[in-house]
Amino acid sequence: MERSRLLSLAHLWAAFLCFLPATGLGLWQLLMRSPLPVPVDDPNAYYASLTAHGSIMAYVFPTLFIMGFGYAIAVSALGRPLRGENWAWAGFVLCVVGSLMALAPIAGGRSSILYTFYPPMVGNVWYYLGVAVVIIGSYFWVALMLINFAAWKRENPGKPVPLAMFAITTCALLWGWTALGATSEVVFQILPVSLGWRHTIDAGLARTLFSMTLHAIVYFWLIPAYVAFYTLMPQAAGGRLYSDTMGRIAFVLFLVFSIPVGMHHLFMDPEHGSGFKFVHSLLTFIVALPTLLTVFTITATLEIAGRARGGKGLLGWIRALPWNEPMVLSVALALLLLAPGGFGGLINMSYAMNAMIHNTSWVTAHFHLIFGGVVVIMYMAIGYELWPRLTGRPLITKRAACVQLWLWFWGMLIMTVPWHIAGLMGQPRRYAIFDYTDPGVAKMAWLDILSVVGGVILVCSAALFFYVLARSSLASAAESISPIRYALAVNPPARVHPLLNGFMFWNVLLLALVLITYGYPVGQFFFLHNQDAPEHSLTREMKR
Amino acid sequence: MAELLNNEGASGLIPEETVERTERRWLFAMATVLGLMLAVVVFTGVTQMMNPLSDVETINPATLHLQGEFVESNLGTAVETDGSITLRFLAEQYTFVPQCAVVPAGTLIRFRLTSPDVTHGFFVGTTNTNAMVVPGYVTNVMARFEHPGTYTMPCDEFCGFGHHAMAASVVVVPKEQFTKLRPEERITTCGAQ
Amino acid sequence: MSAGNGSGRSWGFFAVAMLTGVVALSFGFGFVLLPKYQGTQGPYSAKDSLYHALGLHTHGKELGSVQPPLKVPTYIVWTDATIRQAMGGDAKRGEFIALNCNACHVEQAKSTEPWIPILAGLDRLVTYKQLDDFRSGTRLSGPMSAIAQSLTPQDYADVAAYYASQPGMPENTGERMPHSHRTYRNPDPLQRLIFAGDPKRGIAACASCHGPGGYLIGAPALTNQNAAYLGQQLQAFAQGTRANDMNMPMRTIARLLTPEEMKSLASAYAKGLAELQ
Amino acid sequence: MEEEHHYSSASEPERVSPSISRSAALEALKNGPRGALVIAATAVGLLLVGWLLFYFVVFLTRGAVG
Repeated sequence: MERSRLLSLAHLWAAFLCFLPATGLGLWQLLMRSPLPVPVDDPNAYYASLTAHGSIMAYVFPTLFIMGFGYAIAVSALGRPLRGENWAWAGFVLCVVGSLMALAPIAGGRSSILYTFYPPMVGNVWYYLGVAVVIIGSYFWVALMLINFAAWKRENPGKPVPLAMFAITTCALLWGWTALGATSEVVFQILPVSLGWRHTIDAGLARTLFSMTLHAIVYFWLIPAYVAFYTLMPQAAGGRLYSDTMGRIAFVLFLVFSIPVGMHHLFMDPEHGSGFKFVHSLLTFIVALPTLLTVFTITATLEIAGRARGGKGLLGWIRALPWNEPMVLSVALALLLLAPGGFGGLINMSYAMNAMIHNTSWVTAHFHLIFGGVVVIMYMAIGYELWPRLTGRPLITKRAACVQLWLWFWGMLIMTVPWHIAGLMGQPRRYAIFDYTDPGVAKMAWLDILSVVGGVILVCSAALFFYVLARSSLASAAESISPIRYALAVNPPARVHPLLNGFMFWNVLLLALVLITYGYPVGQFFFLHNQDAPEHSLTREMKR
Repeated sequence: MAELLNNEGASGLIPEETVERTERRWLFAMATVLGLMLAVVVFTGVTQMMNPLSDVETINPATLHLQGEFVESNLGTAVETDGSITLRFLAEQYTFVPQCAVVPAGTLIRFRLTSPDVTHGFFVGTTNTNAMVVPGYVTNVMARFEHPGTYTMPCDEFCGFGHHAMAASVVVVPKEQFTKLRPEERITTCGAQ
Repeated sequence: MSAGNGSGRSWGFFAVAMLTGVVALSFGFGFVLLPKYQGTQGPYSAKDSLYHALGLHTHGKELGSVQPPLKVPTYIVWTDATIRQAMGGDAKRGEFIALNCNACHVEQAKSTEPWIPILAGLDRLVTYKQLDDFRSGTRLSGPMSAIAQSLTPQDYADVAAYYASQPGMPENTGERMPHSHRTYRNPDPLQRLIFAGDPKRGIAACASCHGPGGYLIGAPALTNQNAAYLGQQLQAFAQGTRANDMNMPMRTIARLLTPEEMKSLASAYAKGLAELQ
Repeated sequence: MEEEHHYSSASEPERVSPSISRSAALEALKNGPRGALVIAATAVGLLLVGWLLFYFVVFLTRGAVG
C-alpha cells in the first residue's frame, strides 16, 4: 500500500468535493446568461456565484489536487517516506480553512468581486485573508517538494531524478515564484485597504502584480496533466515514453518562461507602454514551444504503444490502442481539446490581435476549453489512476469512467465552441444577464442555449465522475492493487545532464528574465507620482 | 544542444540518436512556425501601425469633476484646433458619460477615457477598438470607423452589480453629415434619441 | 553521458546565449522597430521610439484643446478626510440643530409636498453632500441655501448623524437576499428597470446604486422616500435644473427615462418596493 | 530483458511499471514515429493556417488597433 496515502486521499477528496458543486454553479450561471428560464434569477446572485465558481475552480480545487498528487508522486517515485508529513497535514488544514474563510463572505453576498481582484473595488476582508491562507498552505507543499527532492538527490548523487518527481518539483518551484505576484498584491495593497488602514490603492500596480501570477498559474495547473502524459500514460497504453530528455526540457522551458509572459493579460491596459507588451508577447510565443514539443512526444509515445500492440500502416496504430483504458482515452481527448484550446491561446497572445477579443466571451471560452477541458480531464484520469492505490479498493468500472471522460469531452466542446463564436460577435465578458430583446444580443441567443446544453452534459459527467469514485471507495478492499508505477522511456538515460537534474541554474535565469521583463513595468509605478484611486466596496464593507 | 541530447545511455544503439534527432528537428520546425507567426505580427505592426495602446498618462480619479480634461462640460465629441477629432468618455459605475456620441465615418478618432471609481473596459461593436479604463490612468486609443451605423459600446470589465446594464453607443455618421464644430463645442447626445 | 565539465558549462552557456538572443530580439522589435512606425507623421527617431514604447509620450494630452466654460457639479471630493468628517457627526448635537429642520422636514414629509424629502434614515454621506452643495450653490434651493450657509461642515455631520439614526428609510448596505424575477425575464417593465436596467437604452439598474442590493458612495437609499419628491428630482435631473451629481450619472440616466417611467419609479420606491414581486 | 536504467522513471525498480521490452519499442520505431509526425504536423499546420486566416480575414478587417 502507498505510504502517507491518507494525506493524498484527503487532498483529492477535498479537491473533488468542492469541484462538484462548483460545476453546478457553472451550469446555473450558463442558464442565467441564456434566454432560458432559471430559478433565483438575480444578477447579484450571479456575481456571487461567479466569485465562488472562479475561486473554487481557480484556487481551491487545482491547488488541493496538485498538492495531493505531488505527495503521492514524492512517496512513490522516490520510494521513501515523505519527509515532513505533519507539515504537509498542516498545509492541508490551512488550505481547507482558508477556502472556508474565503467562501463564507462570498456565500453571504459580501464579496462578489469575482476571483481576479479588481482593486480599487474591494470586498470583505475575510475573502482576502482566506485566499492568503490558501496560498500560505500551498507554500508548505512547495517547501516539502523541494526538501524531498533535495534529500533524494543527496542520497543518490549523480543519479537522474525520476521524471515525475522532477516535473512536479518544477511545478512547485514555478508556483513558489509566481504566487509572489498575487500575494504581494493582496498583502501590500488590498489587505491594508480592506482592513481600513489605507483608503486608496494603485490599480495599475495591482493589475501588474496580479499579471505575474495570472499566466504562470495556468502552467502550475497544466504541469500535473503533463506528468500524467509523460509518466502514467505510456504503460497504460502498453508502450514506452518516446523521450525522457525532451520531457525534462519541456518542464524546464515551462519553469523559465511561464512568469515573464504575464503582461499578455495587460495588452489593452493604459498603464503600460507597447514596448514591454511586445516583449511579453514574444516570450509567450516561446512558452508555446514546450506544449508543441509535448504534443509530438506524447503522440509518438502513443504510436509506439499502438505499433507494439500490432497496429500496422501509417495510422493503423490508433485503432490498436486500448481505448477502454481511462488514462489512454483521457490523453487522446486532452490532445484533441488542446488543439482548439491552443488555437485560442495563439490568437490571444498575438500582440495587437488581442484587441479583437480582449474581455469578450472568446477569452472565457478559451480558458474553459484549455483548463476545464485539457487539464481537468487529465485530473479526472489521474483521479481514476490513483484511487485504487490510495483507497486499497479497485475502481468499480472502467467502462463508466470512459463514458464519463467522453461526456466531459463532448460537454466541453459543445459549451465552448458557441461561446468562442459569441465572443467574436462582441459578447462582453462577465455579464450576469443579457437583454435578448436587443437585436444585437438576440443574434447570440442560440449560441448561449447551445452552451447550456454543453453545461448540462458537463454536470452529468462530473456527477458520474463523483459516483464512480465514491462507489469505488465503498467497494470491498482487495490486496492485488499494484502500487503507483512510472513509465520507462525507450532509452532510459543512466545519467542526465546536471542542468536537467536540478534547478539552481534555471532559478537564476528565471529571476534574471523576470527582472528584465517586469523590472520597469512594476518599477514605473514607484516614480510615476500618480494618484491612487479611492477604494470602492460593493457592499459597504468600509464601516468607519 | 548536441551533448545534452545524445546521452548515449547503456548500449549506444543507433535509435538513441534517431530519437533525439527527430525531437531536435521537431523543435526546430516548431520554432520556425512560431517565428513565422511572429514575423507576421511584426510586419503588420510596422506596415499597418498595429500596436496596442501605449500612452501611460496619469490623472487624479477623485477630482475629475473639479478641473482638468474630464470635467463634465468637456466630455463628448470635440474637434481639436488641428482638425482632429477627440471623443472623451467617463466610464463610471454603471454608465458611460456621454451615453451616446456622434462621430464622422472614415476619419481618425482619438478615444480618451478615464474612470472616477473602479476599473471598466469598453469595445465598440465588433471593431478592434477595445481597451481597459483604469482609475488613475487615461486610456488613449485611436480608431477609424469606415461604415456608418450605430455601434454598441458595452463595458467589458466587471465593475459592480450594474455591470450588465452598462453600455454606451457610438453613432457613426457619414463624413459630410457631421456638423462642423467650433473647438469649444461638444456633442454629448445623439440627437435622434 | 559525457559528464565532463566542458559540456556541463557549454550547454549552460548555450541556454544563456539562446535566452539573451530571444530577449535581445524582443527588445529590438518592441522598443526599436515597432514603435518607430507608430507616428501618424512618418517614422519616429530612435529616442522618440523608445519614449513611445515606454509609454512616456502622451499624445492626446498635448492637444490643449479649447474647453467649454467650466461647470463644477459639486465641490465635494470623496477623499478619506471628507468621508471621515461626514461620518464623524455627533447625533445628539445634530438633534439640537435639527429642531428647526423638523419645521419642514417632519410634518411636511408626511404630505405629498414635492420639494421636501424625508430625511429620517438618510445616509450620512448623502445628507452631508447635499448640505454642502446647497452651501456652494451647486444645488439651488432658496431656503436650503440660506440654511446651509449658516451652518458649518461639522453641523452638517452632526445633523447627518442625527437623521441617519432616525428610523425611516433603511440604510443601504448593498446586500440583499437572492430573489428571483430580478432579470430581463421579469414581465413587469418597472421591475426590470429597477433591478436589471435597460442596456438597450443605456439605463443602469436603479438598485445597483440605490439598493436594495447595490451601494454607491453618495447615492441615497430611495425606499420609503416621498414619492412626489422623487418624481420631481428625477425631472430636475433630466432637465438639468438639478446638476449636483458628481460626474453626471443621474443626469445621463434621467434624461433617458420617459415621464411615465419617472412617475412609476418614484411611486414604486416610495412604497418601499413592497408590492414588487 | 536487457538491464534497464530505472532511476529516470522511479527510484526503486518495483516502482517502474512493467512495459514492453526496449527492443519491441525500437522495433515499433524502426521507421521512425511517422504516424506521430504526420498527426502532429497536420495539427500544427492547421493551427498555423487557422491563425493566418484569423489574422488576415477576421482581425485586420476589423480596423486599426491602439
